[in-house]
Amino acid sequence: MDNLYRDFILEHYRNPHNKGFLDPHDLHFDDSNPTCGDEMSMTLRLDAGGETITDVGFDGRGCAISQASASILTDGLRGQSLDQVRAMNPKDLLDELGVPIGPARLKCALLSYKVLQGAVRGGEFEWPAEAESMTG
Amino acid sequence: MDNLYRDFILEHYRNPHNKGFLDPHDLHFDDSNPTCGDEMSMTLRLDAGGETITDVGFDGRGCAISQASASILTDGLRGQSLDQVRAMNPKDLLDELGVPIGPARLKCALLSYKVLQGAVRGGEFEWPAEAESMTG
Amino acid sequence: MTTQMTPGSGVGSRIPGAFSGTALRTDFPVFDRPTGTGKRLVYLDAAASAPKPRRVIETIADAYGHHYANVHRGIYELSEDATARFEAARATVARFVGAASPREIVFARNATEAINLVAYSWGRANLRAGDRMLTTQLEHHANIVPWQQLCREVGATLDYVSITDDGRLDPDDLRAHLANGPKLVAVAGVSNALGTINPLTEIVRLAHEAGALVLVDAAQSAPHMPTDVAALGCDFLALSGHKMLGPSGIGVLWARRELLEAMPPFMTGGSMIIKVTLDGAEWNEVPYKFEAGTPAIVEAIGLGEAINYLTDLGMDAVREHERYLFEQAWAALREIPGVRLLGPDDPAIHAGVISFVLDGIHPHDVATVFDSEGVAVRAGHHCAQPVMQRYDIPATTRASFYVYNDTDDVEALASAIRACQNLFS
Amino acid sequence: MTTQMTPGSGVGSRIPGAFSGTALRTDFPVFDRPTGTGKRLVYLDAAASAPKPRRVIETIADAYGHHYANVHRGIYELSEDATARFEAARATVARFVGAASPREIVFARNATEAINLVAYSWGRANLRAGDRMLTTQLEHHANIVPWQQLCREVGATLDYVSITDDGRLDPDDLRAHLANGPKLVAVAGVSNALGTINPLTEIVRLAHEAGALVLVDAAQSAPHMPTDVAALGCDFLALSGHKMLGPSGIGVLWARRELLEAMPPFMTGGSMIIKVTLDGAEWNEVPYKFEAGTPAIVEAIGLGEAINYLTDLGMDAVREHERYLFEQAWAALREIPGVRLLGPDDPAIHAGVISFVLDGIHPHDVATVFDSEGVAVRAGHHCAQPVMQRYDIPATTRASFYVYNDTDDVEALASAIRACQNLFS
Ligand SMILES: Cc1ncc(COP(=O)(O)O)c(C=O)c1O
Ligand SMILES: Cc1ncc(COP(=O)(O)O)c(C=O)c1O
Repeated sequence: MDNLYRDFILEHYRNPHNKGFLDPHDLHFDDSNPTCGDEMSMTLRLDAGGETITDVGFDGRGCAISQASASILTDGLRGQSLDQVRAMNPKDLLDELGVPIGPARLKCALLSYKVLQGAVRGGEFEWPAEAESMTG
Repeated sequence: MDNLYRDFILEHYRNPHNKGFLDPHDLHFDDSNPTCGDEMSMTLRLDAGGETITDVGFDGRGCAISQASASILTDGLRGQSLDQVRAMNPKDLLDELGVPIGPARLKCALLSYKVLQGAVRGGEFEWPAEAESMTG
Repeated sequence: MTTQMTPGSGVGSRIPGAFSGTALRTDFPVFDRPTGTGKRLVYLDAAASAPKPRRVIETIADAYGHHYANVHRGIYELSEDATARFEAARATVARFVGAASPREIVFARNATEAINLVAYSWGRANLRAGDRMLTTQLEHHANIVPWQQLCREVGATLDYVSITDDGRLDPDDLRAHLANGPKLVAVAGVSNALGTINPLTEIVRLAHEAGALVLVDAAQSAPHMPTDVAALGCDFLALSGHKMLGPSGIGVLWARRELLEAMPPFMTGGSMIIKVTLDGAEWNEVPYKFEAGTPAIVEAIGLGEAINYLTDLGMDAVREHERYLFEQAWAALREIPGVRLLGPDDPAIHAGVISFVLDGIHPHDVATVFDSEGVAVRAGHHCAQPVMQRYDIPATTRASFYVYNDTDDVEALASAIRACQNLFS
Repeated sequence: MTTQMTPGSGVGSRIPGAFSGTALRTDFPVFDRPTGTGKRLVYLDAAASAPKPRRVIETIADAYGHHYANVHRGIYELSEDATARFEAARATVARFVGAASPREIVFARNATEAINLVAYSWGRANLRAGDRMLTTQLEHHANIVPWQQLCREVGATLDYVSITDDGRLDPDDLRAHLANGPKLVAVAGVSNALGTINPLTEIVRLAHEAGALVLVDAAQSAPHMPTDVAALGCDFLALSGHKMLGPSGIGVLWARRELLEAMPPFMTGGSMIIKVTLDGAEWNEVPYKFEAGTPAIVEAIGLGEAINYLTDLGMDAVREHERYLFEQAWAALREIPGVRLLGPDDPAIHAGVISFVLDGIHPHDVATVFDSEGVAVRAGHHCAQPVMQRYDIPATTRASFYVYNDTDDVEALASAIRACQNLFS
């Protein structure tokens, strides 16, 4: 548990990177975690070709896990192509968090991934199978 | 069990007393045992005053217990007043049967009582509490 | 559903020695109990409900004792543990029926609720005045009355496929009714009153050709033979845990995911919503949309263990075992004068359920005499009154077999019949 | 419902020493289990679902092992035995809630189903376009969404009694809504999100004066204080077995017999009929009319034993025990800076449920940190989103007490809060 709230996570939670709502933006999606009602928005700016991410902002209130996960996830997005984002494996995000996430918190950890996928695919994205073991 | 089917019961079952449908009659009621679908009719003739039973017939198909019980019950009815019949205690009938009736067969044993009460009261009579431990 | 799908298959590959019912009885604590008259319990009422193996009872006790909390949402170890076990049971059920995903498995109290769910949810959304739907004359009340109520409410017509003298669905009558374009065909895998194994593959094919969806009432088939909704191609399937060695209070509706997604909820409340305001609510994903309130958590877990017990035996072996017992019993009973047997003569389309009438002896009396011999059978209309009406009988006596039965039980049945006939002769 | 009926009563007669929660823990096998971090399990989530005493688990295992068969109609010893135990449980429930007769007790899966039953059966038969009905803003989704669905279907209007800043129903708002002549008032005995004990006696009196029937959602009150429908005078009452030390998969609807008699069935199928033909069906007597299919037999029996356990303790003593723990905990938490407590301050109208928010720390994180301390609490909207909306918070952390808790658990709660604050500071 002190495991789960390693300094790394708490640091991202206290000082999240890329927090905010980008205006103007090219892509935008809102989604929520039904298990807790937390909501998150993701705004993206693209390069002239409309294929590569130049800037990203996430917003919304949530727990330490979801906020840290959004902070960590968005950190790696600049310069990525939309295709690369679409091909992302949710497991990689869980690995990057670097702490064991129990089944009850998987949706917290993967909310940012879900919202991001919604943004780059232009519509709600299903919870990854990893998060399906628990329901809202 | 050989208990339940003592000769006394089997004798009444094989040669039921008062079996048949009286026509004409003064009182008549049909009822059924939902646990088995067995149906029974009871017809009564009354004296001129309309208060005392002069003749009785029961009809319908059913198991040995319900048939024997109807045979035994109707045997004692002639000369009884309607008030006496209304005041009858279902326990007395169970006693007269003289064999232990398990809960699953109580409605069989008490169907004749229920039909008789329906006839003298002019409308469906509830199952006596004795029979309520089992449902249809 | 391999076996019942193609009646006649499997002959020649019979393996009566796959397991010994006598040996399996030691798995079931109920057989430790002497009957009131001191006789060995000969339990021939699996079609009503099945005894529970020790493994299932221990799983239930352990779940209540050491792994119990409310499921979903609980952010603590015990709740995560309970949730994992509950969802593992859903996955076990999914594999058992051949579902594409555990998300196609909705837990209900029993097969009856599963069917009512479809009638209320799919039915009220899809059946309109003037529409027709089809069931059969050999169904359990659970697969009749909900449709009567639905059709009455929406103004649709309910038709029934008639049955032959030997208890099979009349294929010509089925075709004739399908020609009227019913929206749904609701049919049992196995008749609990007659033992008939219906030709489901054929029925599904014909119904789909006629544009109808098919609901299979598998309450009486799933416990006794392989079930494979993918191979069968049906649209809905209902079953009850208590008839397949599992706990009471748990049943299953399987439905194709697109159907579940499109259906409105049935009961509403906690767990089945995503968002509630004073103005309205949004529904959760399937299957949770259909599971309002705290589910039958431990009962689902117990059902999972019952399925493990059955799949350890092998559902093909279970079917073969019961087929063997059926053949033995059918042959023995046919020998006894005064016994009228119902249902088909062909063992390929007759499950381990034998319904019979003894000349001049009421089935209630039969069951009472049997009870004194330690033989537990059911007497009555078996919640299938239209079957009784079809054959103009008030009731039948029914003996039904399961894994713990063996030829000694067949002999006990035959001798109880003789004892009964002697008493009433 | 003696205690919660007249808030304020019982003060002075408090008997905190009636029983020791610490000692009772030995009755519950779950407390033998060490938590993942090796700490003692401090279970503070009774409001979601309660652990089971050994007695209840043993009754369930014994029922499955030695007294199990399908109930009703079975003409053999084992089925008569199972039926007698099942119906005895019904009588036990009837006594527990103060019903006039066991026939007023309908078994359902949970409180949610019990409420849905009333919405579908009574509601669709009695609520018309233009009618109003009333619930409150502090209800569990189970006592909101079924009424939203019903009102949408029939074209009636659903109103909500608003709540005060300290989580009580606003009495003026209640009166104002009653003046509009609702047909039904649906209200919780105790709020699971705030702990508020509602003044049911008063509500029932006012509602009846206004011509409304009253449904009490007793899911959160029946486990924790005396229930007496006769004294209370309500019309319907719903509860869940799993919250009162009983099994999952069993709940209860109590309703006055005349109401049950007049109501159409909800689900249909076996057992709830007297006669079925191809043309239609006639319904069985109450309560069987509302129990379609094989019931949750052993779960009902287990609930009966849970009630025996509770009545052995005495429901007045249970209430006093929890009131004592509430007072200890409320005082301790009020001392801790950064803790925001929800619900009424008055222990006479606050059950053993404490909902709180820690400044700057999300309830999910709170629950996770608590878990590492062995403290099991719930975090979320508690299936009462309108309460969260009312106080403009996404979620709360909730600690709820029961018979096995004691002041050591109160201390564990307070120290877990401090640990959490330290980690996030
Ligand atoms: C006040 C209240 N009502 C209804 C319910 C629903 O109970 P169940 O999920 O057992 O149906 C709950 C359970 O959380 C509750 O607390
Ligand atoms: C064919 C069939 N369908 C449905 C049912 C109903 O099952 P349950 O009472 O478990 O809902 C039964 C049970 O007897 C059955 O045999």
